[in-house]
Formats: sequence, C-alpha cells, structure tokens
Amino acid sequence: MTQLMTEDGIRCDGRRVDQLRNISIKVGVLKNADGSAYIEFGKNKILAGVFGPRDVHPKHMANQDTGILRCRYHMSPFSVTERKNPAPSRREIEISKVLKEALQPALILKDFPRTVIDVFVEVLQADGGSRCAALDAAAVALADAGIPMRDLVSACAAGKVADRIVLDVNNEEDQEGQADMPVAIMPNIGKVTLMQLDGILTPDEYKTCLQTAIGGCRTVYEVQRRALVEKYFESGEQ
Amino acid sequence: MTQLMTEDGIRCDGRRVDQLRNISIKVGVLKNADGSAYIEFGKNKILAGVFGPRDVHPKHMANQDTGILRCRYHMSPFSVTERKNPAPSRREIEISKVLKEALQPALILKDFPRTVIDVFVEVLQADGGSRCAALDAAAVALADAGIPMRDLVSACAAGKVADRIVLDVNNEEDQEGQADMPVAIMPNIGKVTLMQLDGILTPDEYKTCLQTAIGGCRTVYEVQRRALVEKYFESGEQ
Amino acid sequence: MTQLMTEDGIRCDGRRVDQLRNISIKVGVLKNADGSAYIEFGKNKILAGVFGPRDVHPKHMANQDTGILRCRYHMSPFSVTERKNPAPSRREIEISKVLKEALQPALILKDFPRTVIDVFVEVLQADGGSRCAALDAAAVALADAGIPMRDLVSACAAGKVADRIVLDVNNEEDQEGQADMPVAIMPNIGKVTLMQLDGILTPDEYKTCLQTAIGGCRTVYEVQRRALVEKYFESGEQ
Amino acid sequence: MESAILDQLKLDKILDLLKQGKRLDGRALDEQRPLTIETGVIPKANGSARVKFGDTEVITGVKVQPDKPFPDLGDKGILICTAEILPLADPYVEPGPPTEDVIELARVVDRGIRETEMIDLHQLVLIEDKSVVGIFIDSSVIDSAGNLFDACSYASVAAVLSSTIPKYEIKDEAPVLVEGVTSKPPVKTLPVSVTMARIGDYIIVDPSKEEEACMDARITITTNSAGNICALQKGGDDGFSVEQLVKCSELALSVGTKIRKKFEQLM
Amino acid sequence: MESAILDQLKLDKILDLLKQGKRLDGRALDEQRPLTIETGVIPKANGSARVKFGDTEVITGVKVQPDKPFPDLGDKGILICTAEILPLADPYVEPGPPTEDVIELARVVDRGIRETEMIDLHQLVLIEDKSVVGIFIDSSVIDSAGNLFDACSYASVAAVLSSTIPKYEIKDEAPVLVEGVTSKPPVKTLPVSVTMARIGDYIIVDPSKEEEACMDARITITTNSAGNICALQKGGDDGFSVEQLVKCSELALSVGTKIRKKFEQLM
Amino acid sequence: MESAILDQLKLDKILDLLKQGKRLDGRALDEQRPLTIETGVIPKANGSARVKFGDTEVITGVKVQPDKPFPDLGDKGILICTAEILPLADPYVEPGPPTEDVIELARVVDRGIRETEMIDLHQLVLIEDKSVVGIFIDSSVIDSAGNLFDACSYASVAAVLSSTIPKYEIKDEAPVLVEGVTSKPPVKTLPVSVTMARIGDYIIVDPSKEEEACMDARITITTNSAGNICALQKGGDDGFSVEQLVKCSELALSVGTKIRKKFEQLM
Repeated sequence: MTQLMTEDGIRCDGRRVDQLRNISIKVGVLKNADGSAYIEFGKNKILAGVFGPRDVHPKHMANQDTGILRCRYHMSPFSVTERKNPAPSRREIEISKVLKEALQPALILKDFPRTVIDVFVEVLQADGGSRCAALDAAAVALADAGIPMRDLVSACAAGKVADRIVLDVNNEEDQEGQADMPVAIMPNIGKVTLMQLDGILTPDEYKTCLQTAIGGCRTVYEVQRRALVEKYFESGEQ
Repeated sequence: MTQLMTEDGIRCDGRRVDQLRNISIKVGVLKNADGSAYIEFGKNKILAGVFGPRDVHPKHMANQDTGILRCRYHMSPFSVTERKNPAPSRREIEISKVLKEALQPALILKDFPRTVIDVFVEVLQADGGSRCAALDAAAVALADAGIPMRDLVSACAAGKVADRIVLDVNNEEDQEGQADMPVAIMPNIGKVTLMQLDGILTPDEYKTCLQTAIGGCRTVYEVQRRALVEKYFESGEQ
Repeated sequence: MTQLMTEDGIRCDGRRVDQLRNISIKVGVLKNADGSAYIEFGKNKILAGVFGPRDVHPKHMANQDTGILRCRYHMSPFSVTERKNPAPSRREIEISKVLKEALQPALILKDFPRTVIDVFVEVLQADGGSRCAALDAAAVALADAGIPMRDLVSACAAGKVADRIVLDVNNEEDQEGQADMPVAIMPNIGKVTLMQLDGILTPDEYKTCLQTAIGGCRTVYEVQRRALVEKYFESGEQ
Repeated sequence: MESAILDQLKLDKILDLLKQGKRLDGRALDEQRPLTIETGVIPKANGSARVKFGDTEVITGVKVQPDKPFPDLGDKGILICTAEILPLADPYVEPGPPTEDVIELARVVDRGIRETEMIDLHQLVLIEDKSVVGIFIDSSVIDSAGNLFDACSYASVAAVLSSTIPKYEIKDEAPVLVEGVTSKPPVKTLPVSVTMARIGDYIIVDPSKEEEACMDARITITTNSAGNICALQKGGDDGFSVEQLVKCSELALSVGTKIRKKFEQLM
Repeated sequence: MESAILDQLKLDKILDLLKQGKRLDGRALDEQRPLTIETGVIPKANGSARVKFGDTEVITGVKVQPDKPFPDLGDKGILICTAEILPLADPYVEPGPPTEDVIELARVVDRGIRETEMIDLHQLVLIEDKSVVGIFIDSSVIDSAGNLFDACSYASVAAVLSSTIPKYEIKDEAPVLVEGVTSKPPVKTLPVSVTMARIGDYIIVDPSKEEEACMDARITITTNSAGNICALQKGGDDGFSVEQLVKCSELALSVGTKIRKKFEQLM
Repeated sequence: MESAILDQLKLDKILDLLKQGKRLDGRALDEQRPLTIETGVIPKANGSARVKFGDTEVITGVKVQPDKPFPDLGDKGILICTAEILPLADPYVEPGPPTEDVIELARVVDRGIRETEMIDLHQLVLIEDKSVVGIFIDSSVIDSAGNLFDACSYASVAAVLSSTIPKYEIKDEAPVLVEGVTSKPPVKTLPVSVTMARIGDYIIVDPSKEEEACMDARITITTNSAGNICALQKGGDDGFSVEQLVKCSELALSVGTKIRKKFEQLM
C-alpha cells in the first residue's frame, strides 16, 4: 500500500491537495466526425467524436417532438493494466448513461426533432477520473460540431484521501483513498449536471468536497475555452 | 437418499398417495398488470401477470387474422437451491412454450386480431410441479384480466414413487422418484392441454397416472374457482 | 510429426504432387432447397443449398438497384476431431464472406433487383481444403437452382509441402506443411475470384503454386460439369 | 388472405379423406412414411447416421470426449443431445440462435434417450466427481418435411448404436486416449419415439408437413424395449381427450415395435 | 401529441400543487410513501424480503454460496447485487437483456451497500486468495410505481439483515457445507438510500411514477448509521444547483433516520 | 438514385484519370499515401503505435500477460490480433458486435503477423503445456479513410516492435511478474502488408476511400524481410486475371521494401 500523502500534504504524484493534474485539449482532431476533441488529463488519454444532428437508426427510436442524444463511453482493450474485453461492460453502460444525462442539459434538442446527436467517447488510456475527462472532451467535441449549446459542460472530481479533501483524484487515490466524487457543471448557468459519490464523507466534508470539485470544474472550463478559441479564432480556421 | 415412502404408503412430506399439497391462490395481487394471481402450491411460490389484448411489438409479429398469445416462464435467481443465472435457460424456454400451448385452447384469440396477450410467470420459489402451479396461476390471471375464456385451465402432476402412482409429485419425489407426469385440463370441456412425462411407466400405470393427475386437476380447479369467486363476488369488488 | 513426402515424391495419402483427391458431386440432393449439391472431396463431405431469388428479410437490407447475395459457411458440431460449438466462429464468418465474393462475379444480380439469393453451405465432415470444396458445391447448387450465371466457379488449393509445390493440400499437409493457397476461378472467363495464402513462398513458388491451383480448378470444373450434365441431360430429368 | 383460403381448402380435403380412413399421401392413419437408416456416414465422428423418413432427412453425429461431470452428478458420464434445422433444409428457417421450436425439438429428443436410460451413464465415469466421458449427439435436419421429432430421434439412436467408445486412461489425474482400443456404447434399451397428430377427431401417426400445418395438436411418446412408456410431450395449440391419449400410447407401442426391429439390426 | 398535452397538463397540476407545498397524492414534499417490509418470504433463500413502498413492490432474495475471490481481492468475500424489473411489473418493460436504466438501478443499489461497507467482507474468506463466501442479493421488481432505487435498496438491506450465513469447512482445499450451523451476516452499518426529485425549484422526497414522468432531475443519496454520506447518484436530463444538492444531503440524512429505525427492528 | 448517378460520375472520373496514369489525389498508381508512425503513445500498454496513413488513422496497443496455451499448442505462446473500427471513425459504423468486414480485417492483420512468423512464439513458453506468455495486439481505427488493412497492419507491427516483454518467474506452478526486468520481443522478420485494388484494368496501390467505393476487387499481400510472400487475401465482388495477380505480388514486394525501412528505424 502506497503512502497517499506526506505530512506536508504532498500527494503521491507530487501535487498539493488543491492542484489539478496537467490537462491539454485539442479540438477537431478527427476528419470523419462532425466534431471531435482529444484530451490528456493526467494519464487519461481520451478521444471524443460527435455526429449529428442526423437521421435516427433504427427509425422507431426517433422522436417527432425532439432530437435525442446518445452517448457511448468505451475503453480500448489496452487502456488499462489488465487487458480489457472489448465488449461493453456494465460499468461502461452506466457511465454512458450518466455522461448523456450530464451533457443533455447543455443542448437544445427540441430544435432538432426526429434527429439524433451521437457522442462517442474512447478511452485510449485510463487513469483516475476518466469519466470527468471524457465529459470534458465530449462537451468540446459537441461545440466543435457546431451544435447550439446553452453552455459548456466542465467536469472534475474531488475526493477524500488521508483524511483530507483533495481536488482531482488520481488512480492510486481512487483505489486506496476514502472517497471519490465526480462532478460536472454548466459553468455559466451554474447547474451541476453530473454527480456521483463512492466513499464515506461527513456532511461537512460533503459540502467541502462539492465546492472543491466545482472549483476544479471552473479551472477545466478555462482549458476547454482556450482550446476552442485556439482552433476557431487564433489559428484563423473556419 | 431419502426414503420416499413408508410401508404404510405415507410419503416423505407426510402425504397419502392421493393427497395434494396445500394450495392457496390470491387474485389481483399486482397493480400494473391487467390481471394477476399469486399461487402457493406446496413450497412453490409463483406470480402470474397478464397484459392485453394490446398492440404487438415488434409490429411484424402481429397477425391480422387473429390475436396471438405469448408466454414467459421465468425463475428468480433465488428460487432454487443453487443461485440461478437470471438469463432464460433452455428449460425455461421450453416450459414457456408448453404453457402457451396449454393456455391457448382456452382463449378465443380470433376475436382480437392484430393484438397480443402476454402472460408473464415468475417462479419466486420452486418446488416440484412448478410448471403446473405456474399454469394454475396464469389461467386465473387471464380470467382476472377479463379476457373471454372458453374454460379455465387447471394443472397438476401425478407420478410414480416407490412403485406406486402418486398425486402431485414434490421436489424430492421428482428428483429421486420413478416418473413425473404434469397434466393440464380444461375442466369443463374435458380436454387435456398440457401433458409431459419423464420416467418409466407400464401401459397400465400410464392410464392410472393420467387419471390420477386429472383428478388432481379437478381439485385444483375448485381452488381456482374459489379464488376468483372470492375476489369478484364475495368481497363485493368489481 | 508425420513424414509428409517420401523421397520419390509420394505424399502421406499416397498421391503424387500433381494429383487431386477423389471428388464426387451429386446435384439436386435436397427437396426443399431451390438448388442443391453434395460434394465429397477427399474426406470433405459438404452440402450446399440455394434459395432465391426471393424477397429479402429483413426488408431494409433489400437494394432496389440490384439483387444481393448472402452466403453462410457452417460446420456441423461433429465435422471435426474435437466437437465444434454450433455457434458460428470468426473463421466461419470470414470464410462465408470470401465464398460470397468468390461466387458473386459469376452471378448477374442486377437482373433481380430487391431480391436475395441465399447460399447455405454445411460442412458435415471437414478435411483440408473445405472452403474450396464448399465453393465447388455452392456453384453447382446455384446452377441447379436455375439462376443465370456468367460461368461456373471452380476451386482448388495448391500448397508447399516438403519444399515442393503440390496440388490439393489435405488436412495433414495443411497443418504441418509450409503453405496453403486456396484458389477459385471462373473457368471460361478465366478470372480468379477467390485467393488466399497462408505460409511462406518465394516469388517463383508463388507463380508455380497459383498455376498449379488453377490446373486443379480446371479438373474440378470437369467434375462439376459432368455432375450437372448427368442430372439434366443423361438421366432425362427436368 | 388467399393463402388462408388455400389452407382452409387443404384442411377440408384432408378432413374429407380422413373420414374415409385415408390420407393425402395414401397412407393408412397409423402408417409411418418409409424409413431408411444408414450408419457410419461421418467416419470422423465416433458414430453417425443419416435417416430419411419420407422427405424428411437428418444427419446425426456422435462425438465422445472426456469432460468434467455435472456438479452433484459425479457418478455419471455426460449426455448431451442437440438438434438444429439447417437453413438449407427449409425456406422459412433463418440462421441464428435457436427458436423455441428448435429448443423443444432438441429437448424432446434428449429426454427420449435420457429417460429410457438407453445409455448406462454410470459406465462412463473415469474418476468419480472429477473426470467422465461425455457423449454429444448432434442432429442436423437437412430436409424438413414434417415430424422432425421422430426423424431426429431415430437418427440419434442409430448414431449411438453405430458408435464406438474410445478408451481413456488416467495419467496425472488427466484422461489420456488409449489409441486403438474402443468398445461398444453401454446400451441398455432401445428408445423409440412415435409422434402423432390430432386433426379433428382423427389420430394420425407420423404427420407430414401438410398435415402438421393443419393439425390441432401433437403428441410424441417414447417407449423402451420392455414395452414401457418413458417420455411424452404434448404440443400444438389445442388438446386431446383422455381416450385419445390412451389410444396414442397404444399406437406408440405398436408402431414402436416395428422401428425397434430396425434398430436391432444395427446392433 | 394528445399525450404530450396531457403530460403538460399533469405537469402544470403538479407544479401548481407544489407552489402550495402539496403533492398529487397528498404527501408533504419531504414525506415518503408508506413502507412495509416483510422478511423470510422465500424460505429456500438464505435471506429474503418483500417490500411495499407505496404501490411499488420488490422481492429480494439472498443466496450465500462458496466462490472464488476476484483477482487481487483475495482477502474479501464476494458481494453481488442485481436488480431486475420483471415484465409483469410494468406494461412497458419487455423481456430481454437489461436496459441501461436497469443496469444503473442495479449498480446504484450495489454501491449503496458496498460503499457504506454494510457487510464486513473480510469475514467471508475461507482460504485467502482461493476460496471465499459469496453473497448474491437479487432484487425483482414486481410492481413498478416509482422510486425503484429506494425500494430495491430497502428490500436488499432487509433481505441481508434477515439472512443466515451457512458454515463451510475446508476439506481437500474445497469448501464443504457444515449442516445445521449458521451465523448472522457480519453487518457493520445500516445503509439507507433516499431518492429525491427536482421539479422546477422544488425538491421532493420519494417521487411517485407520475412525478418521475415530469421531474427535471433525480438524486439518490445513501447514508450510513454514523450519519455519513456514502454514495450518491445524480440522474435525469437536467441538473441541480449547489444549494439544492446540500439540501438533498440534509433530507437524505433526516429521512434516512426514520428508515434506519425500521431496519433496526429486523436485527 | 441521385447518389447512384454521382457514384457513376465519380467512377467515370477515376477511370478517365487512370487512363492517363493518374489518380484523384494526384498519386502515381503504385504510390502509397504518406505514412507517419509514432510509437509509445499509450505508456500503460507494453507497446503501442499511432499510424496516420493518408487520412486513415489507427491506434494499436500491445498487452503482454501470462495465459494458458491453446490445447495441442503447448510449446507456443499466444498471439491474438484484433481490430475494431470505432464508431467515431466513420459515420456509417454503429456500435455493436463486429461485422463480417471487421472480422475479415482483424483476421487478415492477424495472419500477416502469424504466417510470416514475425514473433518467435516458442520463446514465450513458461512451462510447456501449462503456462505461456500471451501477446494481445488490439487495433482501433479512429479515422476511416480507406485501406484499413495496411494501416492496422503497420500499426500492429510498429506496436510490437516498440513493446517490451516483462519477465515472469514460476512460483508454485503460477507465473509471477519480476518487477523491472523486461526484454525486447523475439522478432524474427518484418511483415509488410500491401493492399491493392483493381479498377477496370488498372491496379492501384493503397486505395483511398473513394477508390474503394468503386473498385472491382481488392488484394492484400504480406511479404517478409527475406522477400517471400507469406499471406494473401483477395476481396471484393469481382476477380483478378493471373497476370494481375503476378503483378500484384511484384508490387507488394517493391512497395513493401520502402515500408520495411521505416520499421527498421523502430527497432
């Protein structure tokens, strides 16, 4: 068992309790997708691709009153220590659902009846917080696809490690720590659209943890915004 | 190996050779189903729920000349000694088919073209004779759903244990006995609509066994009738 | 490890390097299929049945500009030494695809828009070269179904065994030899419509091997033609 | 619609004939279609048979191989019967997972062999609770023209009768094949399945495809060499009277005797 | 179309009532529906419970049996929770593989029990890394009328509390049941799941089926006996404000206390 | 309909250009698109590569872990190649079980590596018949723009070349990882896959997506470092003449030499 924190509050990867891992986002990395993004978030390496709004297959899934959103979170066989079976696990199906519900509030699906927007996320290398990183990439890919959005969605986890509330839980901290709370917000509207918790928190820790995660989301938002600005304004494209 | 019968003809659960286990049936136990019944038959505990006549999904299964009947017999994971995988086994698929074919003669499906009647049976706890008990509950649930029927369907097994023909084979007798013959009849019309046999019978024993089972069906019919009367007349409902 | 060839160039089953195994083909062996053939090719025993042109199920697969061809290559559980799981393996799916692509050039599918021709091949007993034998039977079955064809399709493998190029690789030679090259041609048009290679060949050996295989295909063609003539002309049927 | 009219016409025709004691193909009501059994058709299998029963045709192969016993059945070898209707056997069969009809077919064939105790499974144990011999009996219907139950059952029984059981020795707790030593399967009785259909008030033996299309109900009864009734399955969307069920059991025994003689010639 | 209008009317009605602090079925906003818990309903299982929560009804069975540990978790017994909505529970549920909704349901119930560390899994080891006791908690929804999360969770907790753990001895490295000796499950804390919905600006506890149909978002929070928050799942197609999330955690604790008293009576 | 007209126009255009020895994207007939190979892109894998081949892009990861050998192949390690077209790579790909196209893709890539005997599998045995090292080579297509065969093959070969094989010791008959000790994979030769298409009478190397849409037939030929031909797969709905097949083999060898040089730089 690794020591997760020094007495000086330095974490096993050298970070302070309130420090994010390195994040970089590239926009428009795929040619076939209508929108795409690649994120490196700590050791997470994740691709997101978006298609749509487009016709729904199979047709009976189409809704004449509104567009629908589909989301698939998938891990590559080589993304984790032990080779993963390529068939989707129950965990991946659940995460696909919570990601969809985290993105949906940011979209205006009523404007695109009878269509579908497909969000495909591929985790090429997984680290702690892969669902948050996936969401960060997916939101940017939706924007890159030119889909009208009320707001971006920015995600980051907080947690409890060695009895302290920390920002952005990594893999070791997730597995041996005391709690992990992934959170996503629409940063301008201020709503929390994804939230989960595994682990044990007192009511006070719960509040601190939530505020810490939201702080992280706001920092992530800046990285997302910069990535989009870089593609659409500074490089002069589009 | 248990001794299945004493010299005095007393069976391992204390019954005489011509004696049924305790049976109780409750009608209308589910709120969402159009009709339902709960049966306890020995240690069997089985729920039946009926929906329909209703539109068929997928549509291409609909028949414009007649209604169709579908039946699903399913065992809960905790219904048997060794935990059962929740996915339907080949045995469950076969029993679903024979139950459907046992119920179908009692229904007037031609009157409901393009629709389906769905019968769902859940075995919460299994004992010998679960398919008969399932059928008894399903027939009552169909009546409870208000579906016009030519007759009820009443089922009971007979079998051969310790060289004697016995009524209503229990779990131990099914596993260590010599033959098990589940039978269902339409009690007023007099037709046998379900019949199976596993085990070895002489031609004479075959006839006795069949008559014994039918006798059991007639007793079961009284229990079914009483349960329906109780709901629809005595309690003043409907 | 078997000795695959004597110093005199005699193979483990007694054949010379340029010698085919025994082949026999019977046409029209099935009553329900629109066309059928049974082939014995060495120890291969293979049935082919053809249905169509007929309506496509599911309908969305139909193409209004052309007919489509479907092909299923399947091995019986008892066809190989170790009992085979009846569910189609990835190998069987791949072979189904290459057989379809080998037969398609011989058909005039544009003449039958919105329909499907189904070719079902069942390997009852497998030996080396089962995909070639399957193709030989399937082509005859298509002809037997009265489907207009540009040409037959005739298939035979060649390979490298004990450093020599040999015709028609058997099971032992396939498993312990140096190369196996299944080939199919349209014998009158002269095109190669199936070709695969597993094993190591020099460029010269590659050419020799291909020519050897094509020689075998031409011999097979004579057997196919004779089988069809026998059914349709000599026996006076049709 | 038109097809429904044609079906009705065919049913009327069949019923009309039955009143005169006749059937569409000229058979008596209790007469099976011609049966031919050929064994050894798949030399690579441990046993095999090709059965033609009227226009229905089935190939069955038997594979014998070491296996682990089922839990709580450590004193018995493994017996598994399967059946498949190949898509080349029938224009209406599609490739894919087995339908409920095919699952019933396989399970009824299996029970006919299992419940008669045709094979003495106790003789197939190598190490109790650990290692046994498994017998896999796989039937493929290659032409489907009615009464697949009996055709698959006859092909399965014949394939078993024609089979040879390889010998296995235990080495380091694992079974090892002893080359060149085989034995006959431990057969105790000969199961014969007889399928009958009820059309109106008539019971007919061995229904053809046309008769199956308009039958009211179906019954398959398997008897053993001692003249006992060992397995039974009612099918179809209507029922039987008790008298009919007794008559069916008598038919199963009398018709079964003729088939059993054919099996005896294979032993 | 018409149904969309009806939905809108119902939503208007619900919102109207909420402004007055009321709900369609007359409950207060922080009031759960009546809960009855009956245990021991499946005597063949090692533990069982039938929960009626309003019109929602769930039966849960617990099976305890020896198993191999998960790799890298050789010092812990196995805990598996599943949930299923039976097709007789709901006209819109079809038989077949679990939908993403059902997978989420099962996983949220599982995490509620796992993350609170309700059961001391270390006490379920027979031989470290080789043989452990597995606890399977399977919930079947038999009537579906809203808030399946809490109903399945309560039934699962109650079924565990009512269960008896058989004793196993190791013989020849394999676990063997010791007849007649059982113990209580090693329970360390009592998890209580509380599900809430947001409709407009209102937070309501234990949404009914009608309320679920028009809720904006959903949250399930599980607390333990020590008053900690141990598992949480946000669902639904919209979000929550931070204030709402804090309020929800307070509701989960206060409402949870009442439910936990019911559980204590089962111990 | 309109799309059929457009397809015909595009085919006419492509054929017109081919008559002048030209292609839509300006390449010579025997010219591949630009290829860039980056290795080590997935540090958690034992080997990995990202290949851009024109607009087609593939990421391959190699996982090395102990496994049981295949029956009757107890003197060899395990080698498994898979390929997947991710749904984000192509608007027409749907999530779900692999189609026959994808199965063929994976099997052709696998055979290219297996039949050339690139990796000496005999060096991957830990205990004969009991314990071996398995090498899993999984390719994910992330942008699909033609000739996935070669792109996946190049990425697979590069990922293997970049990989490190961990050391395992046998303890109590089970393999245990020796931390910090790794070796190069036992590579014997460098397989190069070259895919060609026939359009009319023209053979073109490395077809683009547009060229694939109107090609008559396809062929993939894999050669080894010694200049031998080791694996071949014909595809597509028409055939080749013998002369074309000979020409294709020559092209595979000449084009392969250039690619092999790129691989050599990775060693």
